[in-house]
Amino acid sequence: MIEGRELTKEQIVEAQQTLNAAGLAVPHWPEEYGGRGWTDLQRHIWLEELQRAGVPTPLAFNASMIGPVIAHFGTEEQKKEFLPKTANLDIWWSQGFSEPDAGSDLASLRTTAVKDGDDWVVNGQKAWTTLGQFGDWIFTLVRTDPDVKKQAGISMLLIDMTSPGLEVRPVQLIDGSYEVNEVWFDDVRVPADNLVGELNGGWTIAKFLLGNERVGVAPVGSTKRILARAKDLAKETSDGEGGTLLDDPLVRARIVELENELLALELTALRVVAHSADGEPHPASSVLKLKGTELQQAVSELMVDLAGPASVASGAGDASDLAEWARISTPTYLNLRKASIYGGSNEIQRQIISRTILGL
Amino acid sequence: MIEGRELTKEQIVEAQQTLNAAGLAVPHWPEEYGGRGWTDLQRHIWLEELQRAGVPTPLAFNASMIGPVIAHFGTEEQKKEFLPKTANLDIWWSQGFSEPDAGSDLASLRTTAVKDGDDWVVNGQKAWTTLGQFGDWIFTLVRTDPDVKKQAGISMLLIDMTSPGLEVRPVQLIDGSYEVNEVWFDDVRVPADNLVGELNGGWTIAKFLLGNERVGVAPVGSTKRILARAKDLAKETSDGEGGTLLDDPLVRARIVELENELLALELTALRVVAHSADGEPHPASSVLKLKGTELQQAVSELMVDLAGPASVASGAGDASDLAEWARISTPTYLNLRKASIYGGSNEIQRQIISRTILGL
Amino acid sequence: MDFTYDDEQEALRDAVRGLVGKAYHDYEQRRQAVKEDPGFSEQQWARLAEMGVLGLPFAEEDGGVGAGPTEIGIVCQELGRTIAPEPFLASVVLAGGLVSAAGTPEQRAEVLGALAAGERLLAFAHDEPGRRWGASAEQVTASADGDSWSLTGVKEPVPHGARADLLVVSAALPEGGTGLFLVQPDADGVTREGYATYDGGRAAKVAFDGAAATPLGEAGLDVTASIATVQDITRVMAGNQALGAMQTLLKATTDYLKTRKQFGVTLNTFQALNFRAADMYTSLELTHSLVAWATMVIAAGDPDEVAEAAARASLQVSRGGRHVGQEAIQLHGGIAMTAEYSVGMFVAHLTALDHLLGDGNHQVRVLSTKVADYDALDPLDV
Amino acid sequence: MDFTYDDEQEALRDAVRGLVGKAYHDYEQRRQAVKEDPGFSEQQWARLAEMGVLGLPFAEEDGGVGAGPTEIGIVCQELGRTIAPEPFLASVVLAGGLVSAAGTPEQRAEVLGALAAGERLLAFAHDEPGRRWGASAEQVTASADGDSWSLTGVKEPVPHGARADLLVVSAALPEGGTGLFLVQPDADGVTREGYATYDGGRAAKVAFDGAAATPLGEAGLDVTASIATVQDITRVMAGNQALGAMQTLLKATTDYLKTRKQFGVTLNTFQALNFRAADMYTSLELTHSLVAWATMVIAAGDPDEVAEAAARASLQVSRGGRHVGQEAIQLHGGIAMTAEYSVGMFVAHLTALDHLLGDGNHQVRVLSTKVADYDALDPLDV
Repeated sequence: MIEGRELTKEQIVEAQQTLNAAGLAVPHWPEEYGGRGWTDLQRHIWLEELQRAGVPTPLAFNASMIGPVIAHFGTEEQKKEFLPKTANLDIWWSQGFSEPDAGSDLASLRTTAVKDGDDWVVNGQKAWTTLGQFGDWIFTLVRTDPDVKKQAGISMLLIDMTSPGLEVRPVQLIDGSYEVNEVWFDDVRVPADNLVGELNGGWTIAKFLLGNERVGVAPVGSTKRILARAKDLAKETSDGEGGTLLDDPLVRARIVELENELLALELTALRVVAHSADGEPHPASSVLKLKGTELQQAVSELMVDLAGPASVASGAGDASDLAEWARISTPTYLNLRKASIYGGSNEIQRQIISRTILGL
Repeated sequence: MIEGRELTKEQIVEAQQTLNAAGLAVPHWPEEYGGRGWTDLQRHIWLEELQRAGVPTPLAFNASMIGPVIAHFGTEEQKKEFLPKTANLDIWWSQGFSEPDAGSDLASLRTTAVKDGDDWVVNGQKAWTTLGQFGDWIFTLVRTDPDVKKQAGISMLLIDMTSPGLEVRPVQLIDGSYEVNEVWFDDVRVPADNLVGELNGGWTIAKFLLGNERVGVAPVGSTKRILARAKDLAKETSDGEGGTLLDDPLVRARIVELENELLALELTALRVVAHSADGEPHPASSVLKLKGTELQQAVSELMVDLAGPASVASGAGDASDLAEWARISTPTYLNLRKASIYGGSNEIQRQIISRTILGL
Repeated sequence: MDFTYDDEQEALRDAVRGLVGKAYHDYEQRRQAVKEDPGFSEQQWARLAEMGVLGLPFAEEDGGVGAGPTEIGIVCQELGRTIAPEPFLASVVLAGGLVSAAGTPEQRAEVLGALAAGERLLAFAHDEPGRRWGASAEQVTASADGDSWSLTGVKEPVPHGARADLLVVSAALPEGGTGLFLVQPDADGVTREGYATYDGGRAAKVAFDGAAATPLGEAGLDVTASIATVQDITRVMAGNQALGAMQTLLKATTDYLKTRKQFGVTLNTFQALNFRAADMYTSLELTHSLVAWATMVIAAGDPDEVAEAAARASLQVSRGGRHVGQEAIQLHGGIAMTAEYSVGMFVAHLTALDHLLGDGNHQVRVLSTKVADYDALDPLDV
Repeated sequence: MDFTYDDEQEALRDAVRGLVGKAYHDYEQRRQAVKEDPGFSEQQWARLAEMGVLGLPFAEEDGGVGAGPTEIGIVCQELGRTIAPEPFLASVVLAGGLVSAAGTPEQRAEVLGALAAGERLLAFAHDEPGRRWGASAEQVTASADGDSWSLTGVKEPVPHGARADLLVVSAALPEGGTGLFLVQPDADGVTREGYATYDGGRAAKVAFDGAAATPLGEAGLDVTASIATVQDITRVMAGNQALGAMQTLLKATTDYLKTRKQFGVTLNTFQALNFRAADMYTSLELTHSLVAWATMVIAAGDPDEVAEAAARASLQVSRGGRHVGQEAIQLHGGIAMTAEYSVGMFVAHLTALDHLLGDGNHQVRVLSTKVADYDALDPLDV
């Protein structure tokens, strides 16, 4: 993502397969499934280094989410069938959790799976499925028992996205991009073998998965890289009065404050991952998500302000005389407003902190 | 309060009596009671001008709180007895509303008044009585009917603070000052004539009074004066590198932002008072309290930072070589933390905005 | 200082609100309107002309209505409430304002009359690649050959530059200073590349290669000060437009909080969200006050006072607009990230207005240069 | 980078916590201790000496323990948790640190031995009226008559200057630069006026009028750099002390929210308050990380790295401390405004620490001068 351009599916696959060939796509997985059994700390540093170098990190849906879930909850057959392809991104996984009326309140999901012979028949709609347009399979939370307390009737199914009755509809975002999708299920038949873990045990799996997601969710490395680039750009950009933007004490001060907060966050990430026990994320990992996304957004806002009048020219093509970084600055800023919403909104993180850590 | 020094009781009385002699202590009161019938807007501008000139404004307990209440709800006898002395600060009024367990939740007050012959017998404790140590009389909310919904059983009594059984205990604040008090009532006898308005109608009066309090509660004029003074001081204070503190672009930027917010607040106050109907404050007056106290606090924080190393020397006497403004800067900053708590905390103001204005 | 509208002003507001609301009350209408070039509805532009809106700021002898800044502000607020894409700000307030300020009587009558009638769209070609906000030109230069003038250099981004029927162009003068010129976009030596901006607006790169140009007003005159004042007026009007958009954002947010359910209850059950909406209201009210005041200063003040008021209003609009916009998205959640829903595009538009003529940080720099020169601010003085 | 304490460090922490907690667990004890001069408990000072705490930072040959910065940080955190008034930071870390850095072996052994034993309280007389934070002296000047030195000028505020048994004084040298001197407070030409500071601490104006002074270390040597480094270490230790105070403030606030009732329910029923407590926690964790890191940098880094780490930690402590302190008062409400309750005084103490050696804004200025000289920050490099 050097230069902030979006990567193609092919580039992401190529990067992960290159890493996987070197045994470095899923180093935190158990060794028997292609991993190296790395600790969270080792993996954290590794991911940070990849981000700083601008190398696409392994697809989170595969490496951080469904892979560890299958390794932990899956049957032997599921492990054999899915884990190698998951590590190598031969299967691109999508996440089927949120629904239009089940966002922060995930447990109120309404997509149903009803047993019919050896199959589950799935009906409903998932929302906010990131990069679902590239997906081969989708790990999906479905309601398998409508008669119990809402968390208690949920299961996880692995669903082939080429199944009849499954439709993916891309949703355009405010920056014009297409990266989230609606996924519709209309009598989609799923073999019973594709149930993960216990029937009606999906909520436990979801919590396991979301906990893993929160570790290392703070995009410190990439934000640092972008902030360093902002500084370079400020140094190169004329202030129209004979100096550069970086000569401006207010720009400097803004960068100093951001750098310092990022440093504090990076050190906090190291503290948190060093203390997270296996499978149980340090509760302070919510701080990483909360502050990490705030800083990511703040740096993107800085970029827009540095771009100045050129920042409006988002639709200009190669003929433009305005710098490309300036032209993409605002779409990036707008796109990143999602960071504090997706993956457990920052309000949910505050809730976790106040309840779990502070006991309020 | 030029220089931020506290005024003595005598100075406050003298100032108000001087204004009253000129017919300008209570110009918003009806003409028959010594006022001029000024609109809120006229009075607002007048108060702002007094603040800018550093003239002590008429005591709010008298001029803005109990005076209008007696004029509106009082008997003819009460008006004759109290209003002239209230305008002239011959009586110094205190406010007996809050209690240790009835702060933001004022209606849960527990001080009782029980009828005994022609008297009320009052028992209980009031808290946070500002300048109660100077008080001659105290207007007091008491519970006169314990058996009804909590707002419905409250009345207002006027109580002579020299009554037997009434005790005032000053409470030291974190800046070392004494400006709030506990007021204890131990079988204090109050003549029945001192009931204001209807029996058990005290909550209506309290709302009327607190509504008046909110108009013009934003201390814009005095904050502007202090900010202008901060600028003068920054201009006079060496930065230790051959310039002054006001040469620092970060100090300038901080002042620019504060000045702009203050200007926006001042203009908002003009908009609000111009639109407030008689006795019914514009709901946006909560914005004045909220933002006004935030800015008051922010300017006091600026003063501490300008004072720098000298700011710790709060206890130094006249022998000190450090500037007096610098030595009092931190006590003032600490004292003003109260501004967002007293008089309806800023959380209460947010509640009013979200409920009353936004309908949330 | 009177913050209330008189009867005529209220009538104007209602009329514009009616017209704009009809066209864009449903956000999908706005979305469709900006999909294809020119990025707005020509029909709606004609209706605005018909209503007399496009001639509002100009003198009657120039074919206008001679209305004051309060009236222009009302129009901008109403356009902002639906983020109507018609280029009133760029074409009438800014480009038209320059012709009004610097043109000869003949030029004013000819150009502004056609603009007011909706027959001729103007654009101001001023920004230059690699330069920041300001009133002067540098990279586009003007040269004279006798009475004939020509321009060379690149302007970008030029708001609505590809659609414009006539370009008002700033250029560095041979003797120094900045002049203004009228350029026919189909003249030899003019090339335009138009594109969409992220808020559904349009801009263009406009290159001049010895293109024939007519001096606006007296030939060779440095009009940097006039440009600056018209930019200041435009800043305040952009603030009015932003104010309208912010009002809609707060309304959309509170409506959403009242109706959207999570955890079995509507979102306004959650105090933390309500309090943040209250803070949005505070930002909105403060912004309202400064914008209304600055609008009045345009009527009463000298250019220095207008410049200061514009900077102050812009600073508050920038701070308040970002706060209200960012919170509007956050309090909505995912839905506000989608292009189908209005809120994201309102925030995009606020961002565009913020960076049109200098964002809040720019205004802090401007105001910082003078902060040591006065004691306390007094809004009643201006 | 290892953020965990080893067994010995944990034992130290528990021992100090036990001693300090016994003395000041109840806030009223602290309040009583600071009421009368010298503003702390001499008995508690003696106990700290007995435990070996006062000699922790100094070399064994100087009568100390030779402990590292992590250990000193632990002590400061524990003192901060009860805002214990004993002048460990001012006397041991700062004044003692200067003697350790600049003194001759004889001076070190004599002065630090007595300091570690609790027999001699040191104070560093450095700040000068009208000057900002820095490492140099200007208004107090040193002059030499043969081998005899004398000082003239005013130092204020001098933390614990009235109680001190021996003064370490910075002074402008005849040949330029800043030197350090030991001065007996009862020497001719020394006058002291002590007073309380708003956080219950003590400071003094100390005036020198040709007072006899002994050069610390080599006579006439410019030791500005040594002063700067000891100040940097003190900044980090002040950060540790602030961190301890912030932890107590958050704890007091969450306890209060859980128990205080309003409107018939405990305050933690109100989501808006809980979320603000969550934000306090975030500030606290970020502060913890930077302070712990800067403490490690002292052990590993060169003076430039220590200076940068100290500035970064101070910046975060300033921002985080104000946030946590102001919110602690606000979430408590009126009770926190009273002198009888602990929270206000903790905030006062954080404010004093913040302005002891340069607040956050000062550190931004310092860091701004170098921000163009590197690419991205890397904490692993130091």
